[in-house]
Amino acid sequence: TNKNEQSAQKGETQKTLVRYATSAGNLPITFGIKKGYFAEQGLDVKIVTITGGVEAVTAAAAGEADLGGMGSPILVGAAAGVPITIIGAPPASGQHFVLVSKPQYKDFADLKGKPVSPGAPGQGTIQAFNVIAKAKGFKPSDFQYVNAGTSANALAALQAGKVEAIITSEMIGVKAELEGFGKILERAADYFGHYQHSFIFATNSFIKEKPEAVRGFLAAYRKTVEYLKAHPDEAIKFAVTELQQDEVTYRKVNEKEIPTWETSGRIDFAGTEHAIKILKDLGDIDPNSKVTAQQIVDEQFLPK
Amino acid sequence: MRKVTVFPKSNEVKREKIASTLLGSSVILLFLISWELLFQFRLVNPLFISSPSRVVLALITIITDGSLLQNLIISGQEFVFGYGVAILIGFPIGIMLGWFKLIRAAFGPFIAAMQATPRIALMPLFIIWFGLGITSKIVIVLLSAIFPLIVNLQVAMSTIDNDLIHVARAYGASRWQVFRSIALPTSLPFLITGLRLAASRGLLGVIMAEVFGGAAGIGYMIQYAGSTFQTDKVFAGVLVVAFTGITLDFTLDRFGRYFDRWRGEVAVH
Amino acid sequence: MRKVTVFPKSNEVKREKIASTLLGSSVILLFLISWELLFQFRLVNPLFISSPSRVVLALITIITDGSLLQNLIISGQEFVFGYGVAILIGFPIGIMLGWFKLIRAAFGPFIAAMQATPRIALMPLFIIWFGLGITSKIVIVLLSAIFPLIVNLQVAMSTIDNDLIHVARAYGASRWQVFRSIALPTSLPFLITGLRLAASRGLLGVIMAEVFGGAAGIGYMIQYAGSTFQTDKVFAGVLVVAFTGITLDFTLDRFGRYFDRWRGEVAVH
Amino acid sequence: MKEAIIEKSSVAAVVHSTVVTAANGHAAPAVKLNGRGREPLESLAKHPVKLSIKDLVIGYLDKQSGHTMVAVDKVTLDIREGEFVTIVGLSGCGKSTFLNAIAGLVKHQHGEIRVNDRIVTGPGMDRAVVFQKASLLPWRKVGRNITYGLELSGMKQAAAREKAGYYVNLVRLNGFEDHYPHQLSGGMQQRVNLARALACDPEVLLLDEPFAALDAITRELMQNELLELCEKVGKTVLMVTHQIDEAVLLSDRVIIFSSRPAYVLADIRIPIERPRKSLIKDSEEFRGFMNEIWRVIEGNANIGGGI
Amino acid sequence: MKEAIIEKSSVAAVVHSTVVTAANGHAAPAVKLNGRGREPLESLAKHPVKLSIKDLVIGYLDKQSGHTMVAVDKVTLDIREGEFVTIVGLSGCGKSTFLNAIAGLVKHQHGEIRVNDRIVTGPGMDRAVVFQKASLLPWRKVGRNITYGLELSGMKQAAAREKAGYYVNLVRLNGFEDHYPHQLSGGMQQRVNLARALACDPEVLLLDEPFAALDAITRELMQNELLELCEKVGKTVLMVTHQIDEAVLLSDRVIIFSSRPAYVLADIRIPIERPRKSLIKDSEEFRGFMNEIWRVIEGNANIGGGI
Ligand SMILES: Nc1ncnc2c1ncn2[C@@H]1O[C@H](COP(=O)(O)OP(=O)(O)OP(=O)(O)O)[C@@H](O)[C@H]1O
Ligand SMILES: Nc1ncnc2c1ncn2[C@@H]1O[C@H](COP(=O)(O)OP(=O)(O)OP(=O)(O)O)[C@@H](O)[C@H]1O
Ligand SMILES: [Mg+2]
Ligand SMILES: [Mg+2]
Repeated sequence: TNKNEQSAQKGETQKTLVRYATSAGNLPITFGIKKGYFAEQGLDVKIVTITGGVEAVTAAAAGEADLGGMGSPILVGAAAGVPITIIGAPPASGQHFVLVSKPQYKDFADLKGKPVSPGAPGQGTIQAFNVIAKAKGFKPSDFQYVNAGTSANALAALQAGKVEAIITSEMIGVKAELEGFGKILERAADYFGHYQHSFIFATNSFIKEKPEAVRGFLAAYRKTVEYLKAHPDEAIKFAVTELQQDEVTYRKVNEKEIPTWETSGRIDFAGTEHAIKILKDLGDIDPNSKVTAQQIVDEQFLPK
Repeated sequence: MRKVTVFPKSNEVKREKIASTLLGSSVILLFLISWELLFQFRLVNPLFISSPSRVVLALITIITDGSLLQNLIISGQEFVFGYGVAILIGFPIGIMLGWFKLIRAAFGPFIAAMQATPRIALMPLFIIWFGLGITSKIVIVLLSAIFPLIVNLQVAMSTIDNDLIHVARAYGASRWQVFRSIALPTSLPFLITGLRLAASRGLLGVIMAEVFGGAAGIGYMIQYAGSTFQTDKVFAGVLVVAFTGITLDFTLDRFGRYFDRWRGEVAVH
Repeated sequence: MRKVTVFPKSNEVKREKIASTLLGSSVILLFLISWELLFQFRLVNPLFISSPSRVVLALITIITDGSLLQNLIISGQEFVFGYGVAILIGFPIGIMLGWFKLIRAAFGPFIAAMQATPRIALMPLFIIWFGLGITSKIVIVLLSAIFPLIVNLQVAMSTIDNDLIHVARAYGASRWQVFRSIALPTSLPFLITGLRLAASRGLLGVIMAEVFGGAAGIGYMIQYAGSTFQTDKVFAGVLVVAFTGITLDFTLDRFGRYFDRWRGEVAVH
Repeated sequence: MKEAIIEKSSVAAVVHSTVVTAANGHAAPAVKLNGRGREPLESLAKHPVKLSIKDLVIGYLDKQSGHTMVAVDKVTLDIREGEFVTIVGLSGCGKSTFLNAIAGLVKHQHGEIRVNDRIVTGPGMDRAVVFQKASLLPWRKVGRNITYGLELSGMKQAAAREKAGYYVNLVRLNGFEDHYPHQLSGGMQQRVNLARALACDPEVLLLDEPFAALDAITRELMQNELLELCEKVGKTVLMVTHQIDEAVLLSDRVIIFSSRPAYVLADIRIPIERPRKSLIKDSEEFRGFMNEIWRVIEGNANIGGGI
Repeated sequence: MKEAIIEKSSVAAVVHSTVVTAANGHAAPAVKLNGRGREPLESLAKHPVKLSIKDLVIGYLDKQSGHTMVAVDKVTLDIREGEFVTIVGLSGCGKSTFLNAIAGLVKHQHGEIRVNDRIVTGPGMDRAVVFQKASLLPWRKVGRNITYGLELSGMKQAAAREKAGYYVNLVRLNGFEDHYPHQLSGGMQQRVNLARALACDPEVLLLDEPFAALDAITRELMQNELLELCEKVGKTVLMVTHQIDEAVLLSDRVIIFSSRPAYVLADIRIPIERPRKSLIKDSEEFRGFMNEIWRVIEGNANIGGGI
């Protein structure tokens, strides 16, 4: 129906290259490529593997990526003036961090004064912890912050008893529970209310030069997400075989989650404003910045 | 007629070489065995620590599915280019710094500063200047490997025996000939040491570069396996790197010893 | 009576020292000026690259609010302990490897493997073994700094002039005296080189350790500033580290030159 | 190309009228040397054997090829306390090897070396060596090179410096205490080497061509100093030299080594009265000994030596 | 402590009957040396000046203290093509310094050095040096040490090896080509050093005590080889030696240096007929020259030298 699809039918040679920055093992994008949904749109999507949001933004600024999907650093970057625009959202874009404690803890309050690892500065995990703490009536100084990162290192710290709680992704939380040395005590999503954490962005120059490719990308992306949502088992199988995810954990986390995915890719403006406010409070975004969600979001490329 | 004492031919050298290889291997073997035992008796957590036997299984898997080779080729390229360029650039820089007082005075502090500049902090610059492809990785390997070369060569040049320089000059050696025939052989131990240090730093550089922003290579494999709890594979990757390290070190050491064979053994005993 | 030629006293040495300091500083100054100009003419992206003037402002801010000092103390502790322990351990290891063939044969390969083992991959182990406090950072600094020391000293021991060892032994030197009076002075250039390389690696180790798992220190400051795009502060941190690097390098180099002053100048010119 | 005049083969030791086989010296009653001077020459034979070398064989193993080159081949030699013995022989015959073995620096494959009747297994403070190469510690100034042996034996620096001062003077290097070895001439370096050994005041002095780099005048001065020192204190000295006049002037016995592998070609007693002065060089007796030594060496070189 | 017999002061050059001031030799018509042999002695004076040193002053700056020690003080000397000149003098007087300056290795502060009438600014292939210290390249085997100079001059390795073979033979080191320097005795190392210089076949040979570490027999052999070589090819040689008999035997002129700082005390012509044989040492004429040289040196040492 659109130009991309027509040109795709004409021949392989005219595919538009799209470099998409995201972390390794991202499900929708890998799956979509494999299924050929992007190719249908005349796009040749190449994944630019990065380790975090800051790098994604840097890669975009360096002209190494055209599009990308990551967490809150995208907001920070856009607010700081990196020439990128948010064009959509991944299917699970809320705050997805969990607070995992040692199993003996019954209540968040019991962590007071204990060593906790909320992750590295600037990461969404720290924000998540602070928000939970605040909601529970504590200040950050009520805890002993140590930094063990958020992934395997954090898990090791928890297991070895070097920290009493960590903030991490749900996957790792579940892994800790399965191994028997951790327990998901709190979910950040419960405290953030309206909050958007993850975004898909495009560089301004790419939008200007190839708006059709942006449109095509989002169309294929939505198609992928819809397919995955309809076939969660296939999604999990794909993740396990192709992405080498740990099956038990992955299944436990995603069996329930994938069917709840939001497929529209729309931005929650109120949630985004809320996110900006929180980031300003944390100092990650310059508190004097006048940036609003409207300025950095452009939804016109989303499929109708 | 006087009977002259004659000694039978000795094959001490060969025996020594075999013995030393055996000794080195057995220490490593001992280490592996203790590790395996620790693991078998559940004295370590298998979530974070693998065991030699499981690492071997993981190794077999990644060898048969071809992913090891594929990653090895990529990491290998990064290493070879980075290390090669480090040698190509580091050599002349080190020599010039060592040989010309003026150059040393001018650029010594600058190089010291560069050496102590934390690469991690400048990652964004790296991405902007060199992208996320192989170039940035080569640059990281280069920066990891080059300083031992520069510093070691620089110092080597200041330890050359003046008498020998005099000999060379007396026999009409050009500056290049002085370098080739005197400076190079004298500084060989320094040079090899620099190359050895550079090799291991370069290997670590490859891994670091790939962990931080790679989509392929052993470092990426390690990083990805780590984040998906494939501890055996992480250790398999580490093993591959460590083994490469031993091999390089051994080769360079032997190389150095070969060219240094004119030195009698140091007789401290 | 014959008139004997007499030369006036020369102060060449002093003049040379001053000139070389000036030269080195001016190269760095030149670099800073070009950088500032690039920045002023908007030839670099201010989002990722700061300028000297802005770095100075950032430095003033972190000095006046006390955060620099606070972080410096923490990083300094980590460095001093890590570097110190590296020297304490690396020295004897390097010497033993160099001196005793058997020990070298046994542990050389093992050490080569350790040297090339990517630390990043083993971070979980580090955390389990050494926790998240200063100990794990000291261990990382130690591991970054120790290998140049070991390798350089090892090689140094094999380059000692046999004639001098003979002299020492002939005069009844104990093994320790041979070491102190012959091996140490001979290997000084190697030693200082090792210390110089170790110092810069140790500094990088501090930063890396803090970036990976710190809650304080210069590395943490850099990391935090970087992730919030406070580029000026990132560069201020980098500058502090680089400056520390120059100072350490300069001090060690001078130290080495002082003890090596018996060497005539190498006369290649 | 000129033909080499000399061909290699092994011959029986040349024996001359005055040659005394060293090995047949039997133990004599100990004579105390009280440092007050040297007894008359005849009594030397009554001194205890200080240095006893028996059937010494030394070979150098070439690790690359696996071959062992024999440098010293069954040398037997007894030196009594207070004796001054010199070794002469062709270049490369094995003199330094022999000396270094006695110093405990080179391992021997057969035979034994005894000092004071104790088997030598390594270097010891009872012996001091003046090496053929000066081998000074380049990072120590002259003064501290001379005190090196003393420092190793645990003497305090101040005391060592004072003691060294005497020997600095003896080798005529006053004013050069604060020079580094590379700032000295070849002969000056050799004199530092000598002073370093003398300063240690060992029972046995092993000297390997100690005066080779010295001019005639300085050499004579040093010879006289050494003579005086030895005659006064009665040191046991084993010295390698290439100057036959020097050998005769200084020694109680001159040992002539064959060409490599070295064995004892001849052992010649020099019964010239002590104290000696360098003036005796013009005497008929002196010339006689020189000629005799010369003939032995030449004979060996022509019929069986190699250089 | 013994008093030093010698005190330092500066005195006018001692002048003897046979002393010829070197500087007053004026340029003579060039005589071609065709390598077929040396002209009779008288014609030497007609040869062009090969090496001309004028008012040479050399000082060593001690960087630490800032003081300059003068080693060579206003030496003037002309050496003609084909001449064999030796320098004798006390240890540490400045002989090596002087030789090294001519080699272009040590900078001089005043005066000039000319070779073939061109001012010397650095080392050159027209001169080759036998250093006082053997200074062999320890990582090169004997053979390749000898070919070192040839290789530097661009000669192919095979050709160089062949040429070196001759000199290996000349210095009697056959069979040792594949040894490393540290496997040689001191005298053998010195012979390699000699062969290395001879192999280069330079116009001017600068020899710094080339035979010091050799025994009497080997020394005589080497002296004869050098004599033959020089008399055949007519090389210009400047040699430092401590053996006065060696100086007289080999030289056309013997230069006596004063004690440090070195200046020319005497310049003695040795008009003994060539070719010479070492037998001439026993001649009256020979002894006369030796005594004369000895007297000059001794006189200087006693009245004005220092060692
Ligand atoms: N590199 C140097 N630096 C400083 N001083 C030096 C240096 N080389 C020689 N000298 C000094 O210069 C003087 C002359 O030394 P030189 O080596 O020329 O003596 P020489 O006549 O060759 O003595 P010898 O017969 O002992 O070899 C000595 O006093 C020595 O200390
Ligand atoms: N370290 C060594 N390794 C191997 N061979 C050696 C070593 N030192 C000496 N040699 C060999 O042993 C033989 C004797 O050497 P040595 O130094 O004892 O001779 P020397 O009699 O002292 O000669 P010179 O008078 O030339 O000093 C020589 O042929 C030499 O090549
Ligand atoms: Mg010898
Ligand atoms: Mg000299």
